[in-house]
Amino acid sequence: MPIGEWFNKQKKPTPNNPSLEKRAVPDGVWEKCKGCNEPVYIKGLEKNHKVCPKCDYHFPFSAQERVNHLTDPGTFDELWADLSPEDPLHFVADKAYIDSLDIARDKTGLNDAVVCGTGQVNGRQVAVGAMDFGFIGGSMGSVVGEKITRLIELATDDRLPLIITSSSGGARMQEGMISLMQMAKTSAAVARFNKSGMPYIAILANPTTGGVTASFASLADIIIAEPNALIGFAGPRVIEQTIRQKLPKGFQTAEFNLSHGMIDMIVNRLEMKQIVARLLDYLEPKGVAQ
Amino acid sequence: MPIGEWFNKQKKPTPNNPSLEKRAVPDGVWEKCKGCNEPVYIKGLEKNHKVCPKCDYHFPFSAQERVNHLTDPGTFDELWADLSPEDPLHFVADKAYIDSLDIARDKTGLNDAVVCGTGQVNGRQVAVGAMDFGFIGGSMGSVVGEKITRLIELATDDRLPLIITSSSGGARMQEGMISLMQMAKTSAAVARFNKSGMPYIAILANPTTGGVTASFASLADIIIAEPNALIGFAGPRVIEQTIRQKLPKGFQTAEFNLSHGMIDMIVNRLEMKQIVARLLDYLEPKGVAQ
Amino acid sequence: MKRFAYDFERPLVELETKLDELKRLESADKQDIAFQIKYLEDQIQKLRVRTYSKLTPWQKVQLARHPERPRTADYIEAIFTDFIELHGDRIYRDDPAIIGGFARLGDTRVMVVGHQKGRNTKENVFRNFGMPHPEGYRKARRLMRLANKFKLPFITFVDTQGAYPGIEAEERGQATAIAEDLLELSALAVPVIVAVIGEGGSGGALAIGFGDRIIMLENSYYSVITPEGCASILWDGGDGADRAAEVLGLTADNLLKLGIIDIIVKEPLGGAHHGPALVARDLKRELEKSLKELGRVDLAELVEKRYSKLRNVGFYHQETGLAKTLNLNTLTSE
Amino acid sequence: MKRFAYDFERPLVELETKLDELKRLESADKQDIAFQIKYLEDQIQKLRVRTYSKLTPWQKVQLARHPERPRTADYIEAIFTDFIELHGDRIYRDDPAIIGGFARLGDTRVMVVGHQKGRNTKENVFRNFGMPHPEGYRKARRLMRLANKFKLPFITFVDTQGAYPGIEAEERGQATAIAEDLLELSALAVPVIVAVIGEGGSGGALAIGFGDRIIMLENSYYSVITPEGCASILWDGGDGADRAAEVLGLTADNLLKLGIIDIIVKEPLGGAHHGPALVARDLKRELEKSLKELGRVDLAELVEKRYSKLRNVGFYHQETGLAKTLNLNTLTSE
Ligand SMILES: [Zn+2]
Ligand SMILES: [Zn+2]
Repeated sequence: MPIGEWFNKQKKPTPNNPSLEKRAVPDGVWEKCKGCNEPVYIKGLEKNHKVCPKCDYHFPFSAQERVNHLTDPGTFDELWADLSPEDPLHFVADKAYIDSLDIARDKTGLNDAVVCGTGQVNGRQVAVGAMDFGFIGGSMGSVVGEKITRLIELATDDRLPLIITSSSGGARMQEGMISLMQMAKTSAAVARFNKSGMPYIAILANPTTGGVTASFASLADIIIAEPNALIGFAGPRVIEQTIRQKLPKGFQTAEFNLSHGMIDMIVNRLEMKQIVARLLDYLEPKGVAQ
Repeated sequence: MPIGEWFNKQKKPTPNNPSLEKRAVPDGVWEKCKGCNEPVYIKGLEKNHKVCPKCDYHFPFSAQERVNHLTDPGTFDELWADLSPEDPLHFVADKAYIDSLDIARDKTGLNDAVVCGTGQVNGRQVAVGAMDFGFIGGSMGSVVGEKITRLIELATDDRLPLIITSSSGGARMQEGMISLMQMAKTSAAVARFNKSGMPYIAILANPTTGGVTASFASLADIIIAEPNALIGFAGPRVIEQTIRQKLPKGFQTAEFNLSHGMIDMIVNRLEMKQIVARLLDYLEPKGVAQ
Repeated sequence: MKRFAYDFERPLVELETKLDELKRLESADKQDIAFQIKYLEDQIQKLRVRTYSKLTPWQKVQLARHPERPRTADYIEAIFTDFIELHGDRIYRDDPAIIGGFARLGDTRVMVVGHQKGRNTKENVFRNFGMPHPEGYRKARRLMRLANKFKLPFITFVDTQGAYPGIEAEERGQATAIAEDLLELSALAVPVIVAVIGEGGSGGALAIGFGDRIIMLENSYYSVITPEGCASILWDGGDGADRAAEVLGLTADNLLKLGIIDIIVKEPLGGAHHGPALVARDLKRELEKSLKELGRVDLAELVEKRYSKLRNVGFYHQETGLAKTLNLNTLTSE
Repeated sequence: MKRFAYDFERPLVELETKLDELKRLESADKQDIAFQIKYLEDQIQKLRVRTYSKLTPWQKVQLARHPERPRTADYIEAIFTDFIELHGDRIYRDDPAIIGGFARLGDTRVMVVGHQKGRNTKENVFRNFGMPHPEGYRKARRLMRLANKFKLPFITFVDTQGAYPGIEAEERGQATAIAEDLLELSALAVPVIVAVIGEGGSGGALAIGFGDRIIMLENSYYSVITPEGCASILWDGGDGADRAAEVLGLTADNLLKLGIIDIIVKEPLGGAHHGPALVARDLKRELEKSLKELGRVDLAELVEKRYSKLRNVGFYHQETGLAKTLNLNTLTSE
């Protein structure tokens, strides 16, 4: 009984108010599902943790939604929320980096692409971080690297289990090499964390690619992915351009990564907290055979 | 300049007395080379460390020849030569195990398929072992497992570099599960040796397969193979029977293993001692930056 | 539906089929039928005992391979709770021929790993008949390291004819992968308990097949080489596997005598598939007992003891001057 | 034979060709020819200075990729003695895009690892243009561990456009392989010195591209993304690589100012291929100097210092109440 099958047995959530489903209504009340192309009632979607009740498609979750979803209500304490990016390269292309930052800030209400803090999972204290793809494609610059590193260090020092949900296009181009070095910085923090004997669970959400997959996100004890999430190093477009051929169907999906041995399991968002809690039960260093 | 190329540049040994080469002479003076199908003058062959002067084919080396070849003259002290096999299963098939042992003893002058001891390589003290394919196909039973384990333990305790040349068809069927367990036993000894920080160099000679490849022979810091040596887990015949097709040319050769990442280098027997000595220079734990 | 039967089981199956027919027969003479049934049942019981109580090694090998024999996943389901399967070697592929994950044995959290055969042809193709590729052994090693890191006892189920002997398996380093498992397993600083539940074929079994306790089901086998492999070397052909099974000493009985294994769990007459729940219950009891005993030992000491145990496996003698030293430790100690 | 030249080098090459022709000319008026040669040589010298002394970032990127530029193997040959190449990841394949092995720098025994490009088309196909697959990064990790075990300083040569973006590379875990190198390299308890000799492309370079000292050749580049990749995102097309090179701040100069790298080694006018021996000599001097400095530091302290160095890379500010804390460490310290 692979865990996947076990979940398949679980009840599928039924749509809220199914009779209303196909009615045409103003924008903002319904949203078209990218999985089944059907309109989905937004309030119902919210209640269902943004998982399509018809086809299980996982709508994007913001970082705040993720930490709320994973932690017990009222237990999440955000840390370093006021850490904000600089513009070390004075980067200007079609758009200035500082303008991109302003737009992203307005759009997400965040200062950068990650939310970090502590909270409880079924009563157990953990260090938890979540990336926000809405903030410049969840890219990792100085602030993301710094906050992830601080979170790992906090987990190391306070001996807390570490849980990080990734969703990122990779390193943030606009901070140049400073961004690239965040890969080494966060990985180095994981190397130190590993010595603490505490567990690290990575959750990979759609999409996780580039410098995030190639650093802390792939270095966990247990790696979970959401169904259908795109996970890989190079982006599909880059690969297609390089090899000059179409990519096979299902390439770089969570399922692809599972069969190629890169992740431990695929877990539906509706079951995510439960499986994380069960895993933590196993991973707490209580010592052998009480 | 891969090391292989470097060696190619070295002078090829020229045949001794080339004018005599094709003369028909009585058995025992000439031997037909399996590499080039030409007759080779045996005395010349001996002087050339049993490497065909025409085609570089490596004739089988006995265990004693190997340790003599690797160590400085007069420095090899054999250990546990009197360790002899029992017949725990009272194994009788077409031939009784005890008879096979007698034949092997008479043929090789050894009590079992490995020679172990200490010696010097260019003046450096090492623990050295060599398997003898002539003794029941170099198979690993209790005595081989025990002597290899003792050698590894000696290297651990006395902080000696460890050098083992393998040539074996695998575990010795005639001792049943006791043979199989020698794989675990020798591997466990390597696990402990590894903590000593001393180097282990494995040399794989033709053929090294089965339980020897799948235990201590593959667990070295540096793995060297002789040219063209057959190296693998399953024997070619077993694989052909399983997959019901002919094996590709060059399958399981040393060259195949090199390109598939399983060994560090292929070294001609004539250069073996020199390269081992050079490697030992690097692997002695002297500490950083003099 | 025709039941699967080996040659030596045929007479028994024929009687059982007759009995089934008899029971379905609608006859006037109910008393006569009842008598015949009773008679047949007695006969069957006697024949069953005669068929299964003195199995030859080869017959045991056959039972060990029986298509209905419970597999690793069945025992995991029956013995443990809260199993969470983990996947992948983080290198190349998730090998379905080896499964593993977290599980609870009573209150004790453990890591379970085992060879996994299929229950039918389709599953067997997927599981490669329980014959792992290097990635399976590398997955096992990853789980060993996880177990070690989180101090979870490591429990394995052995059920393979051997590591897969194929071109790709060789290309990807079958030998290296197995050797690295042996090294890793020997040094795990947690209790290691092995249950041989079906086939224990060669290095491919040993890679996850030794530890602080080795338990064998009565009709499983553990061997340096498959009987067929041995026969093809000794008698140059596929025949003679029965004789090979004899000389290889691969039965649980024999291996207990040799000191290679520690515990035998009985099976119902006819094999584990005649009473899977019973076998699972007894196996669970033995696992719990071993776990309890090993749980008392300091972890460093555990590793030392495992090494001594391995260290002592071997039959040889040494003539030093006039004295003759015999190592027969595996027969006497343990 | 026509010399390879980038657009910006063409005028210079044309003059040089003219000079060559002139020199070959058999003329009656030797004095006139000599005068013309002298004149042309002056012109060439002036133009060379003008062409190469104020290179744009994009021109530097082009020089970094110059087909005649010395590669890792060339520097290994020129700088070290007694190189013994080691092969393989012990898992899947020996990746020719990364080479490595033991070598001596003066009297010091070290481990050297680097990306390896080919010198011609055939070699480049074999070396995959210096773009590694996961097995290359896994080979590098094996060599890191060997270096750590035997306490050999770890010296790397960075010269790749990036990790290969292909189907098989993704299948075999390109991201995981790189991540594991980053983790391993960060914790190596030996001195780690990096020399960026050509292209430092993204994560594929970083996997063996950070340490206690980072040295860059003057015309090498080190970038979060290739200029072409950046351009295709920013301006939706392959064009604009020159502008991208500008905004990415990928030159040695700039990275020294940012505190990302530590040392710049000068190149002759026109690039390293105009004087490989000279560049090798200077690079060797810097490697020896770094090694000497790092050799004095206790190994545990070395790892701590490396971590602090990484730890400080980042530009951000934090508003706590009224105070504003700026992290600009990489600009000021180091
Ligand atoms: Zn849908
Ligand atoms: Zn020859």
